[in-house]
Amino acid sequence: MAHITMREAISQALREEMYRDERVFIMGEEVGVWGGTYAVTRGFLDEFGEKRVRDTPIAEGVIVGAAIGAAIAGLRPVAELMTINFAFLAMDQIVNHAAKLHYMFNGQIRCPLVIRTVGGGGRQLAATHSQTPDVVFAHFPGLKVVAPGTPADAKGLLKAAIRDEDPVFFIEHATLYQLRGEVPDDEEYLVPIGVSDVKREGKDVTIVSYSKMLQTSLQAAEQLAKEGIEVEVVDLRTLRPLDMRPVLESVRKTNRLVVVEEGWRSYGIGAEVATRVMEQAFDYLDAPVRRVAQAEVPLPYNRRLEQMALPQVEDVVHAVNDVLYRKVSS
Amino acid sequence: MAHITMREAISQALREEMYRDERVFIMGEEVGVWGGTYAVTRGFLDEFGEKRVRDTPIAEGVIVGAAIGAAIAGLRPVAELMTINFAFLAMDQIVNHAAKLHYMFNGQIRCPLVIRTVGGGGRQLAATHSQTPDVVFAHFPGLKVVAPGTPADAKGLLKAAIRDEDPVFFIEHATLYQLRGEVPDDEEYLVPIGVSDVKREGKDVTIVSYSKMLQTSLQAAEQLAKEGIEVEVVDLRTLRPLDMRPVLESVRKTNRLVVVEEGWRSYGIGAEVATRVMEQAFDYLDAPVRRVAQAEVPLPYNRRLEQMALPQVEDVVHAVNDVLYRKVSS
Amino acid sequence: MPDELSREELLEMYRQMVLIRRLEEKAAELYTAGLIGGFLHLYIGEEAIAVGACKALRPDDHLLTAYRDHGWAIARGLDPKRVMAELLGKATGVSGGKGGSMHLASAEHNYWGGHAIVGGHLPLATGVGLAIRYREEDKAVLCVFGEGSTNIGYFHESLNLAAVWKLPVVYLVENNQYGMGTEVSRASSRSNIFEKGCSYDVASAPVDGQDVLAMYRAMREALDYAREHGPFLMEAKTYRYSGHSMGDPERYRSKAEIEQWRAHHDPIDRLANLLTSQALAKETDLQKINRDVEEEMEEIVRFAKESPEPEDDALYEHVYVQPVPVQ
Amino acid sequence: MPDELSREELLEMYRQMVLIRRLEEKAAELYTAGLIGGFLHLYIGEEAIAVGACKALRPDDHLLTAYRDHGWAIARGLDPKRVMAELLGKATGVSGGKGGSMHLASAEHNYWGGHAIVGGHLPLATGVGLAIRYREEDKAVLCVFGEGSTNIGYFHESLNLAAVWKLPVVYLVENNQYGMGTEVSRASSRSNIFEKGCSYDVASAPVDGQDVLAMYRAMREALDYAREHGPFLMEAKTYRYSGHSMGDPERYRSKAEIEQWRAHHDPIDRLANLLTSQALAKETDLQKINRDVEEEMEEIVRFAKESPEPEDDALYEHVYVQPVPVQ
Ligand SMILES: Cc1ncc(C[n+]2csc(CCOP(=O)(O)OP(=O)(O)O)c2C)c(N)n1
Ligand SMILES: Cc1ncc(C[n+]2csc(CCOP(=O)(O)OP(=O)(O)O)c2C)c(N)n1
Ligand SMILES: [Mg+2]
Ligand SMILES: [Mg+2]
Repeated sequence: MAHITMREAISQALREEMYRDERVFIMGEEVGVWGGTYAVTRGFLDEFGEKRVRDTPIAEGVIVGAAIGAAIAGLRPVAELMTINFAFLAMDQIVNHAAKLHYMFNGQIRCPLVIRTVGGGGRQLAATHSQTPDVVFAHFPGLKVVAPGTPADAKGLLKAAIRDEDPVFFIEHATLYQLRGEVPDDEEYLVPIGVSDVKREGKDVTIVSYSKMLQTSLQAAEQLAKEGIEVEVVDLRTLRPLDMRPVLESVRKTNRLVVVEEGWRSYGIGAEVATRVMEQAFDYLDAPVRRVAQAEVPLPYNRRLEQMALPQVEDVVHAVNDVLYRKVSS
Repeated sequence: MAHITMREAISQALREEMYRDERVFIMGEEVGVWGGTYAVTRGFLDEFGEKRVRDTPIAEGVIVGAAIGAAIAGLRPVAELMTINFAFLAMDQIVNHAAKLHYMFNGQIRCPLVIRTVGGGGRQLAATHSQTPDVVFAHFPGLKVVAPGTPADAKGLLKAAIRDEDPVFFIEHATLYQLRGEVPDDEEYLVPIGVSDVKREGKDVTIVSYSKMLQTSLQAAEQLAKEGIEVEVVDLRTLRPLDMRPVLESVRKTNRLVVVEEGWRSYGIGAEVATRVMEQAFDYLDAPVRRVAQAEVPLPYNRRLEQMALPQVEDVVHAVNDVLYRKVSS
Repeated sequence: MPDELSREELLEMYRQMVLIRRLEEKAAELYTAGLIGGFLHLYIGEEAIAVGACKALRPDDHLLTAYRDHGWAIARGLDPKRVMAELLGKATGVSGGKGGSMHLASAEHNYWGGHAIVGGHLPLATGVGLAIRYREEDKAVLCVFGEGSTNIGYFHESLNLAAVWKLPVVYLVENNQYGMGTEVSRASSRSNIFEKGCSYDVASAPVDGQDVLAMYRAMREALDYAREHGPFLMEAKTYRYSGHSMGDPERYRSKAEIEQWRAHHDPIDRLANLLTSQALAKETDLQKINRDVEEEMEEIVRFAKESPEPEDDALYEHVYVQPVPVQ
Repeated sequence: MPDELSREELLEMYRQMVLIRRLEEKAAELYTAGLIGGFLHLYIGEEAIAVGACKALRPDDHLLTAYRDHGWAIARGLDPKRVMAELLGKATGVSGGKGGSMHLASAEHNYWGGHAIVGGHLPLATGVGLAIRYREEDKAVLCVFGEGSTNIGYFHESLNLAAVWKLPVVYLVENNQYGMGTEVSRASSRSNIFEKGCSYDVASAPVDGQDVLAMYRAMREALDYAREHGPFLMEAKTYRYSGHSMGDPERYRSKAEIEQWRAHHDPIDRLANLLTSQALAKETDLQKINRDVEEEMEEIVRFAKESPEPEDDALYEHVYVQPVPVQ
């Protein structure tokens, strides 16, 4: 175990997998000479050379498409899209190609490909550069969509993603890179894709969340604990396929659910989680599910407005009080 | 009133608006000489000339982008994307540009633009050409997303969309063009965007649906009526902004809800509708909401498999029986 | 004797072109009879391109094409019975009945499909080229698409990347002069598509796509060039006799134009003339081939018709290679 | 006297370049002090391009640029106080504090932004050109972007469409030799970007982007050409002195390279030399301008700092022009 940042954990995962498997390589904008916009691949070019650390033109379509092609031909590309906002320029490659080739050709084609990208708001990058549209990618069968919320998960899930035979869309959060946590040094440390995880136990309310909002939720839980409320926090980690077991178990215990996501509320992650809980644990709910999510506006540049739009710890606390029918003077 | 097809209704809307407003023009692949892949603009080139009926190269990005630019400069473009599957090639223009420019520039830029496109499966076009990813577009604030299920609505909504000051993503269904219905001749016949509509009254169960699945739901309701079950069918018509009022009113009356959509279940339209009902009418539900949706696979070419994957009338009937806790031998 | 091709090889190329044409004529019939669904894009008139190019392709080279792919599948050596079975959506089809006409493929032939998103497979082919360089293999990729597909961003991004990284990809444009109904000059700033190589400093050349030997020679050179230097852009001038897909109202061109091509530029006639005029084959030799193909066609259709539909379970197979632990 | 520009006009161009530079130096300070957030892409070193080009642009022409837009906003005539206020996210900012540095715009100047998606505004500019032709107006569009943005599909799709429809758009490439940290030849198959016009049969030319007069002349001609004939691709050779954005570690280039450009190719020095060498201005005239700008800068910063933040309600304004009837 080492106490390292999310950035270091992701770096470590990439480095270990590149040493383990000659077929693994990285391609994307500024991954080489620059060292990665978020410094994740700093030093990699020197360590692995130009063949395996490939700076590309700014051309998201062919970045993803060429990575798919290389995967078809037997390599293990890790394609980096500088931010998830630019993934829309590669959307056709991601959803019409990566997600479908294996099925459409009856298993003849495989795309063992990881698309690493960076989402989230909160850095005053304005409307086009601050999105959290994770749900949009999670809608497509054929893709696996992963979004870790801790350094250990980031490492274990990224390693699992690189070893996975299917295309994995791997979403990091722009404001979590500095987050520290205990991370196993073990080179065989893997976190399975498609398994949700209880990050904090509690008996009064269940919070379901992932990525950055997992941290926000844990902070809210901490705060609520001081008031005697024991919150259970479930981390989805994988958005597709979605593992509801720990969520359902938790709700059967707590009977109350808050879903916290950074993206827009309508047609978001929370809606699916809430609906599945209703479908599968209807009689256990003692209060309507509450969603905490982003205000439905393109994010503004101005810091105060941006923070107003993004879910905050207090919003989570408020929602928990709501599902507990607690009246709290604020 | 005239008894015409959906195709004719849409044609009529376009034609009327082009006569009404010189700024309205059509651009897209095969809209001119060919007359529209779905024959919607047949005869338009002769009628309006090359300036207003513009065949484009196959280049979805610039089709949408140039339409946005023309809208910024004061025109009223109707850009056609041959199918919604190709909208992914213009995704960045749709969600990062059309949906955001007005907000990001504080109201200085307007994009009064309609993107007409065609969705849906059921024609054996296989995985990349059969999608119903409407929810993906509905997730973005700044866009309006409309998907009519009757000829009259198609006409009235398309005319409203063309007159709207905001970007409207208008989704037609590939297998509804032959559907006939009564359509007002009135050139001022408009159906407001953002208003859901009760298409059939009933007291036992509420079905919420839209587009092609509205028709499937109405057929199911017809069938159930013979067994004495009165189904109320609410047509969303607009997916963003979503008008829940008629849905909530209906559920408060029937206490049971089935949501029927053609797209994939996970992170679909049904999840949002179900969650809002839970949020706003929790105590009225006597049974968990049931979703009827597409099997979570890329659609296969083989006809039988494809039909297995798509929601059928029997699936809706089955779901209604479920929420009524009716045991029916099948 | 043209080039180093033997009489047998030339006759085999003739046979392939005839087989492709017959197979497609039969497919059109089966489509009209309702046995084939979806889209069906016929290649009739363009057969020399696939047959000439595939003759130049080595077995371990890679191939990716657009949806107009029947000819390519046959020329690449896929079993015509399984191609026809795919058109009928059968379990024995090359893609198990899941892909249909637009999505033929065969991993064992390094034929990575049949793709229906215009231009979508250009980045894929570019990536296969990258894998070749990565592993330092002596291989090339052939990537085939229509002239209408050269106006989409993927063309630009792919040619640029292939040029910068010197990837061994031959981008072959089948310029049949229309993209659906849009005549090339109405959609493309250059009607001679090979000229589009210049922005990328990519070597390029036109070739007569109705001449199977010219096609073969040009492709052999282009593939060698690609293996050694990097990308090559080739434009085959050609024409499709049928509509874009079944049911095309064809308002965009005249019957006379089609007739003119059929009468004067037919690739099968052309090779037949060459063979007979150079005394490589007698009229009767060719007639024999035609008859053999007709017979083979019967077997092909029978196989396809009699093959079973996919099982219900097939619906859920191959969404993922690796199922997830829970759910 | 160069061209038909008067002494006053030349001095005004000098003043604008100085103002742009001072404003950006100040912005960098305010960024470091935490008053500006997000990204801040400085234009220092490239000022001659915007000032020369905007001098050639008519008031009713249209302008769209990338995110490196401060210089363009100033040169286009936007109020520098409101530009600075935007950088500080204030309600008085040109985009009400919602856009920030990358999203300056002014409808009254036909300046349609400041766009942060690489290449994303090329289709938009193409569409504005379409509107001009549609209304048969005697106008042109200037669309500005970096050399790194010419590798993305939008470049291809836009130039092709503009060529086919003969749209009056000048596509101006600011070739500052790096896209973030990637040197042009590592990402682009042609390092002389103007050569990329050839695939589209689009007229093109390079210009010295450090020479404000050359820039002005070339742009005037290009705009006239565009109005009359159709698209033009211009490449301005230039260099940015600062990092790509604030906080760039700049591992991709040497200090010496930057120094060389600063010392020998500075656009402000160059115009100053011309003015003094041709006796159009004395050293003291220029010093006076510099001082005036410094003074103006104080007022600009004061205005921006003292301006109010947007109201809370602004968060929900302008999502739609037309609110929907219900909900
Ligand atoms: C991205 C995308 N846009 C549009 C279509 C619809 N479409 C299918 S084929 C075609 C014409 C293609 O023409 P060309 O590339 O010349 O090939 P050809 O059919 O002539 O062989 C179009 C517009 C599509 N499949 N994909
Ligand atoms: C589609 C997209 N991909 C990536 C980025 C990230 N990015 C912002 S600026 C930039 C470099 C652009 O270089 P160039 O076009 O040369 O402009 P310059 O900054 O040099 O003026 C990149 C990669 C982006 N904003 N949009
Ligand atoms: Mg063609
Ligand atoms: Mg640059």
